[in-house]
Order: sequence, then C-alpha cells, then structure tokens
Amino acid sequence: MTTMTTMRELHTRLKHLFPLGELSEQRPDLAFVTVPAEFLRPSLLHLRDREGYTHLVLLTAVDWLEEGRFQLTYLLSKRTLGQDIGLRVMIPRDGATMASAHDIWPTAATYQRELREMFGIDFPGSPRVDEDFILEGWIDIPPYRRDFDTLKYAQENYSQRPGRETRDPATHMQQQLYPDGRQG
Amino acid sequence: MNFFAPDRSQYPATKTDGTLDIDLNSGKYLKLWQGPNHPGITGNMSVELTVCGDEVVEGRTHVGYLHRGFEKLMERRTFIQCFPIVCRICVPEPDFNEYCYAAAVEELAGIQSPERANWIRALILEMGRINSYLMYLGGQAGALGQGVIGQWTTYVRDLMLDRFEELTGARIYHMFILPGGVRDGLPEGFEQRMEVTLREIENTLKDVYDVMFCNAVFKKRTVGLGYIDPALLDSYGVTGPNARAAGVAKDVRRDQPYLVYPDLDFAPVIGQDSDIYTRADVRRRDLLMSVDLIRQILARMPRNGPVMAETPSVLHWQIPRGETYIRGECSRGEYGYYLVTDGSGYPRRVNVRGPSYTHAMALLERMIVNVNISDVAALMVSLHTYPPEIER
Amino acid sequence: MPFDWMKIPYTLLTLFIVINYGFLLNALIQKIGARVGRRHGIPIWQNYIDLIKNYGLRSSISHGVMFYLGPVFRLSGGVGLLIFVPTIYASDMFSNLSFAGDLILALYFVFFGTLGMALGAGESGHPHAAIGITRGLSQMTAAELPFGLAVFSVALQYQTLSITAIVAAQQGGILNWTLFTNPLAVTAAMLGFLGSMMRPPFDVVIAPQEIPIGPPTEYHSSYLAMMQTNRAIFPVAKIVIYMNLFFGGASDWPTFALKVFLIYLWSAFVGVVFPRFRVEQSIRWFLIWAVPLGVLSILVV
Amino acid sequence: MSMKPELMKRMVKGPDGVEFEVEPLRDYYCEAPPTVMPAAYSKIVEDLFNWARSESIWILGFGTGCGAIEMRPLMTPRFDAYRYGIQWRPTPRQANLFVISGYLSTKTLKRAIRSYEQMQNPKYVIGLGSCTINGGMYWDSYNTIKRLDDYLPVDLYITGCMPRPEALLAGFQDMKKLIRAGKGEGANQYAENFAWYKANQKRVIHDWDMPDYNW
Repeated sequence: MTTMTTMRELHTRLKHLFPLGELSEQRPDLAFVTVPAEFLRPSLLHLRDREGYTHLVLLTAVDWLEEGRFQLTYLLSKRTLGQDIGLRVMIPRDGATMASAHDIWPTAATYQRELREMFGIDFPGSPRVDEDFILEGWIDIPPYRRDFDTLKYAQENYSQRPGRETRDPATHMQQQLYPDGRQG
Repeated sequence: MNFFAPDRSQYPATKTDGTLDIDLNSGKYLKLWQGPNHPGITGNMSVELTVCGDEVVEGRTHVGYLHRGFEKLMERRTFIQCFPIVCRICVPEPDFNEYCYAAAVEELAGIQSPERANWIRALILEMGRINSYLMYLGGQAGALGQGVIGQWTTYVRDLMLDRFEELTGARIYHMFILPGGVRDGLPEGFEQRMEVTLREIENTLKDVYDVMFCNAVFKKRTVGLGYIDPALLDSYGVTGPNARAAGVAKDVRRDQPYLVYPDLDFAPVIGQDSDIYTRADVRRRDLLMSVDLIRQILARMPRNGPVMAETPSVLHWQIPRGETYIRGECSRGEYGYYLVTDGSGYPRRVNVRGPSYTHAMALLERMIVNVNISDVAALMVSLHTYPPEIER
Repeated sequence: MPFDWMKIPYTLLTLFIVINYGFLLNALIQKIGARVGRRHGIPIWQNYIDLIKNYGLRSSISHGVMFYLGPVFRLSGGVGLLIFVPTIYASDMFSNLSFAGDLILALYFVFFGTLGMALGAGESGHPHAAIGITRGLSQMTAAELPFGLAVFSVALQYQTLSITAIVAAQQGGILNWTLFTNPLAVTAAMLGFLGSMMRPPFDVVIAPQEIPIGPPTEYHSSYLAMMQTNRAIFPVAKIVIYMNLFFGGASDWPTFALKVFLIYLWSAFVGVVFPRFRVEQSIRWFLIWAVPLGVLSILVV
Repeated sequence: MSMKPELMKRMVKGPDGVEFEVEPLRDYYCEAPPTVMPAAYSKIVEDLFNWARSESIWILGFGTGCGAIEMRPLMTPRFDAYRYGIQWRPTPRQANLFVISGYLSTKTLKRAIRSYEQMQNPKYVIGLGSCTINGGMYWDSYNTIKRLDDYLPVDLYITGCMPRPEALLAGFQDMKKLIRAGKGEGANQYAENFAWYKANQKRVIHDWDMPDYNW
C-alpha cells in the first residue's frame, strides 16, 4: 500500500516540525490530523510549498455543541499522488476567531466569508469578510450553529398554509411496519 | 496597430493599499447590475459591475438568491430522509449529489454497493454529464447571440431526458442512486434506444461544430478572451474543464478513480490556449468522450446480479462517529461531499463543495476586470458556473 | 406644377398596404428563423395580436416628454421614408409624394428614427438604454457610410437625385439594373443594409444577453406598440429604397412583394447562423470591407 | 438597516467639472404606489383586449428557482410554446406573466417583488412547483417562503417537483381561459390590498434596502 506508507511518512515528517495529533486514516488516499490553532498557518504553508499539497479542496466547520468547540477542517489535495490530507483545528465555540488563510489561497476568502456568516467564526483581515454573503438582513444567530432551530424559525417567521400534515418518520413507519404495536 | 483595443493592463489605477482607485462620485464610473433578472446570467445570481466607458473596472459576484440551507436541513433528517433532497441542490446535473452522498454514507457505514450498481451509477453520471454539456453549449452560443445552437442542443437533450425517464422515471430529479446501490436495473431494450439517442447526439454535434466552432465571428469573439494562467489553477482552486483547457489534466476520473472508471479506457481531454474558445472545445470533445464511455459501459456491464446491498432498517440506522470526503468529476469540475457523523441517526454535518464555489467567486471577480461589457456574459458562461452549488 | 390632392388618399392606401405586408413579413421571417431551429414558430398573425395587446394595456409610465416623443420620431421616420419614396414605379396611385430631390430626403429619414430613439431612450434613464443607444448611433453611422457612398455613386451614374428617374433608367430588362451596371455599389450597399437591419451579426444594439434589450428597455404598452408599428413599416420602406435604387424597382404589387421579401431574406439568412459582433468589431468590419467598395464604386463611375 | 452608498443623496462632480446633486431614490425610481386601473369602458372592447392578452402572453425571463430549467425545453423544438403566442421578454416593463419558477428565498423575493411592480397592468403570476404552494421540500427551511400568495397575487399554481413541460403548457392554457373570462385581475387586487401585501413582505424581508414607497 504505497500511498498509505507515504501518508504515514508525511505524518512522521510533519511531527518533527509541528505538534500534530494522531493520524486517523479514513481511506488509503485520505487521512485527517489535528493541528493546534497557532500552528495551522505554518503547517499549511509547509504542506503547500514543501510537500506539494497545492490545492485547497475545502474549508468548513463542524459545530460540536456538546464539547463547546468548533472544528475547522482544511482539506488539502496533492494531485500527482492522488492524496488528500485534512487538517482539523479545534477552536473554542464562544468568541470563535481564527487566523485568515486568504493570502495562502485566494479562494479561502470565500470560504471564510461563508463561515463568518453561517457559523459566526471571525477571520480578521480576510477581505470583505463582514459583508453579506448568502443571507441578507439576517437577524437571528448564525443558522448553521447546532443551537439554531430552523423549524422553529420557519414557523415563527413564515406564514404556513393550513392543511399540511407532517409526521415523525420513526413513529409513522413504526405504525406502518408493526401495526400490532410491538417494537421493531 | 490594434487601434480599437489598446492595452489597458495598468487600468484601473490602484491606491497604495492595493485597493482599486475608483471614485463613484466622479461621474466617470457607472454601476451596472448584471442579474439576477438578466438573460445573460447563468442561473439566479448577479454580478455588480463598475464600468468606465465600455470596460469593466471592477466586478463583484453576489450569490444567495437560491439559498435553501440544505446543510442545515440535512442535519435534522435521517440518513434515508436526506436522500430525496440532495438531488435538489444542483438542477442541471443532480445525480452527482446522489452519488457523492450515497458513497459517503456507504463508506462511513461500512456498506459495499454491488458491482452491477456501480456500473449503473457510472452510466447515470455520464448521461447527466452529457445533459449538462449540451446545456452549456447552447448557453455559450446564446451568450454571443447565436440562438440556433441552443435550439439544437436542447432538442437532443430532450432525447437524453427520455432515456433518463425510462430508466429512472423522472426527467430532472431522478432520485435513483440511494445509499446501498441503485433502485433498479436497466429496462428491456434500453441499449438499443440509447444507441439511437447517442447517434442523434453525435450528428447534432457535427452540425454544432460546423456552425459554431468553425464560425468566423464566433472565433473573433472568443479566441484569446478570458485567459486563465495555468499557474493560478491551484491557488484559485480551478478544476474540471476550466483546468483541462489550460493544459493541466485534472480529471478525478483518472487521478482518484471511483466506481468503475479504472476498467474503462479513456484519456482526459486537454486544451492548451485556456481561452473561451478552448474551454468550449474541450467540453465538446469531453461530451463526445462521454458518449464513447456510455457505449463502453453498456457493452461491459453485468447483465444480472443484485443492484441493492443489504442496509439496516431505516428506523434504527445509526452510523458511528467519523468523517470522510467523497469527490467525483462532474461536468463543471470536482464535486465533493464532506460528511461527518456522530454515532446518531442523523448526519452531524454535511458540506457540499461544488466547483462553481471557486469559479464563480474568486476566479470570476479576478477575470472580469478590463473586459468589455459585451463579453461579460460569454466569460461567465464559459466558466460553466452554477449558483446553487455556491450557496446550497 | 399644381399639387395633386388625390395623391394623399393614395399615399395613405400605400401606407396601409405596407403596414399589413410588413407585419406578415416580420412574422414570416421569424418563422423561417424558427424553422432553422427545428421549431414551428409563432403564428403568422401573432404580431397583430401583440399589437392589440400592447395598445390594450392599462397602465403606462412616462419619463418625460422626450420619452414619449422617441417612438413618435421613430414612427414618423418610417412613415416619412415611405411616403416620399415611389413605392410602385410608373403608377400614379402609388408613386406617393416623390419629387425631384427625394433621394436626399430619403437618406435623411433613414437616420431620423434612430436620432429620435436616442433622445427618447436617453430620457428613460436606464443605463442599458443609454449604452444601447450609444452603440446604436456609432454602428448606424458606420453602416450608413457605405450606403451613402453607394447612393452617391448611383446618383453620379444616373446623373439624377430623383428616385423615380433612377428607377426609370433601370427599366427594360434585368441587365439594366444597377445590380449589374454598378455591382460594386450594390455590394457595398447590401453590406451596409445588413448593419442597419438589427440582426446578427450586427444586433449588438439590442443584445438581450448583454444589455437587455438596449434602447427599448423602458418602453412598454402603447409606446412599445408604436415602435412595433414602426418595426413593420421601416424595414419595408428601407427595402423599397434599395429595391428602387439597385434592383430596378417594382412595377406592380406582386413584384414589390417578391423583391422586398427576397431582400429581407438576405439579412435573415445571414442573421440566423451568426453570433453577434462587438460594436467596435462591427465598425471595423464596415470600415475595412464595405467602405472601400463604396469608394471604389464611385471611382469606377 | 444601513442604506447602500450608491442609493444615498450626494453631490456628484461630472467629467466636465460641473457639480450637481443626485438623489437616486427620487431621481431614478417611481415613488407612486400602484393604483387600481379600471377596465375599458365598453364590454366589447374589454373582451377584445382580454382575447388579445390571452393570445399573446409575454413571460418575464427571470428564473427564480430550479423550475427555470424546464423553461428552456418550452422554447425549443420538443415543446414549442411560441405556437401558442407565448414569448419571453428580458425586461419586466414589457412582460405580462411572471412565472415564479420554484421556491423563493427571501433574497430573491425582494427582487421578484421589484420585478413584479415594474410590470404593467394587467399582469399575471403563475406559481410553479410545490414549494411555492406550501414550502414543499423546504417546509422547514429558514430561508424560503412557504406560501407565495401572501406576497404576490397568484392567479394559478402548477404542482409538482418539478412540473413537467406538459404541465406547464396545460397551465398556460388554463391561464388563457382565466384571462379570457376576465378573471386575471391580479394587478388590481394587488393595488387594492397594497398595505396588506406590503405588511406581509416586510415581515419576511428584514433588510428592505430598496427604493420604497413614501407613506
């Protein structure tokens, strides 16, 4: 499994430079590793310039509400090897701020605008980061946060047309599959 | 010699801090909104142009007109409930959403989709690619005022939609590739009817080539316009035909083969000049390659066998904590799904990464400067952007 | 000579015939374009219905008096062009108000409508209209140049400025047409004709994908209906001039219909398969291809 | 909500050096709220007009949602809608029929309202797809409206997700019947209940940074 070994070698090489977490291998060509927030930009630059991971595939966030943390995922790709490595960055949920990467990849500015709007994560210095990107005149908390209830918001703000019935799928299919009421 | 198009590379002037030196109150500049209500726009988006005379000095892309919050809606739907809504994300080529979502769920749930299902998936994806390319060709010619091409390509696209209809039962939203496999096998006599359709498409493409690509005016308008520097491909995240037209063989079907693509023989279509004409030509040849791929798939695919793997009961389907990223080569570039699960019956986070996300925002805003107003529509169409991928 | 008052009702009759013929002709051309796209296209009487509907719309917003006068100028340009040009040669009924120097007047009227449009569209305050009208004026000027040269060469050739006299000189056999006696001028004029018909490759003025839809962007209901009427008269009237100058005129209505249709078809055929030039490209095209031909024709004469 | 700078009242210095004041909201936009337009005086004339309106329907070429993808086949050889006098116009001023093709996000709703108000009386609205009726697939979405007829006067709904072109053609035929029967009075209805419509719209659109009526 050559790609896997190169991925492990890459991990070991990086560990000498940055305090990385364990390498979690999802696929032979895809692995994720956790990076401390302050070491993100150096490791991104190192991966881009020294290791040839020149393509920022995506930058997104996951809201771990229970742990009170945001997970930022920077997915980098190296086309010649067909390998992807994802850098996880855990940042505190309240007052979330992250160093901007728009000078490393110009496209990162777009992702950061979306994260700023949808998760409320601030990226100081990123161009046009505070402008409206997708939403317009949004008044509630950022919608992609886990504690934002879209159904409640929709029912409060938009007038519904009467006559629409919505069932909880689990109970509905329970009745459909097991009409005698036993637990399936 | 070039009296009509002098070199404006140093225009507009930039201030010391790098921002453009544009004073809207000087009366020299005019703000134009191209879109959302504009025939020359691709889908429902808009570009805010600042023009000086006949030339664009600044362009800002505005999206969000089609935002439905899919990624939020999927967080409150079970894994099987997500399946019918993912295809709504991207209209011209919905199947890639179904495939990427299904593959991501299968990988995290440890399900292996059957061999025959993979062949049918590849078939559907290539059919969708043909649809998308046909629509693009019509749009590219229409943006330059050549409406007849759109008539012809939409006509054959309807024929391909008929094949979709008899295979999946729907014209646009097929909802055919679900986690675990596909819904059904091929109907009786599908191969022959598909062969007829493919011949019709090839004949139409011959006419399109004669009328569109050999047209002096079309060349005059498109050759040398909208150049993308190959050095910028990675920093701007350019993928798909836009990158292949710049001479870089970026094709996920070759770089990270998925489904049955390792068994098929094809080579990525490459162009060199990286202008609008080359991008259109690359897409035309790529379309012909998809026609050939469909013939290969239909010839080699297993005739019988299961099309659906064993999946847990949808009532109690829970997937352990994990995260993965699945990508595929759609007609506009690399299409990817980033799925995170937390052990519950609902996805923790789904992120759709469409190719237009980078093409229409950072890349377009860079390319649109110093372009004549007349060429804005053609430039935008030539990037083959589609807004719902940007905002979901 | 005393003015013959009977000319006026005859002229109005000509106007009526030409309007209806223009409506049917436009629909026919559209149907031909649709056929190329493998469609059936609109019904042949569709333009009449559109006209009634646009006159029947209830609300109409005016942006000022020039906004209102724009279509009026355009319409009067079309009508004036028609009534001062002998439609049917050698018939007292349909030679209209033609007089000795009507060629100059006709040249003026060809341009008149566009100027009126410029004033009106400028007042509408829509940036697309302003951009469109600037394109329109520049391209129109470039397209008028070869036509003007050709007209001068024809005038020199026949030593007259009266269209009737020019037509008279072309009678007696197809070989007497200017088309054969002065082919260079005819070629230059027909190239200019393409530019003035607002069809691809020279329809950048109303390009829907760029500046929807140029000067008429803000025009609606009855204003638009007035422009539709003009759109029926103006091309026919213009083609009548071409027919008289270069193609031997028409001595009866069937010939008239046939010749006008063929000349119109020439622009439609070119327009159906070509994308559109940018405005500076089209100007360059006229200056490079059409104008030298016109100059050459004058020199030859 | 802060107003965009290009909408603010300001002094502008022209290229010729002349200073002049520009107030876009007053100079460029019409401030008068719509008024009820009576039908023609005589019934015969009105019937003639209604017949003409029904036979020449000009659709505004504004694809607000994914339903717009089935508009293309309607203009092309398979389903040639031009045969029925249906044409597409690029500018709202000249359009009579506004096809709301699918879900409307609040951002698009703002633009749709503006386009609708620019159309001339009489004007008609067709809601396309389930999502315009009751939200459809996006019944719990935070960004799409759930019922269109609260914000615009809808004459006709076409159900389905997405509706086939045949369904659209049938819908156009029904629309023609309505117009011919003189029932297509959406514009007057909008003008009569203008305050109600505006209230609904403002309840949804929080950032009303758009030339508004002066009440």
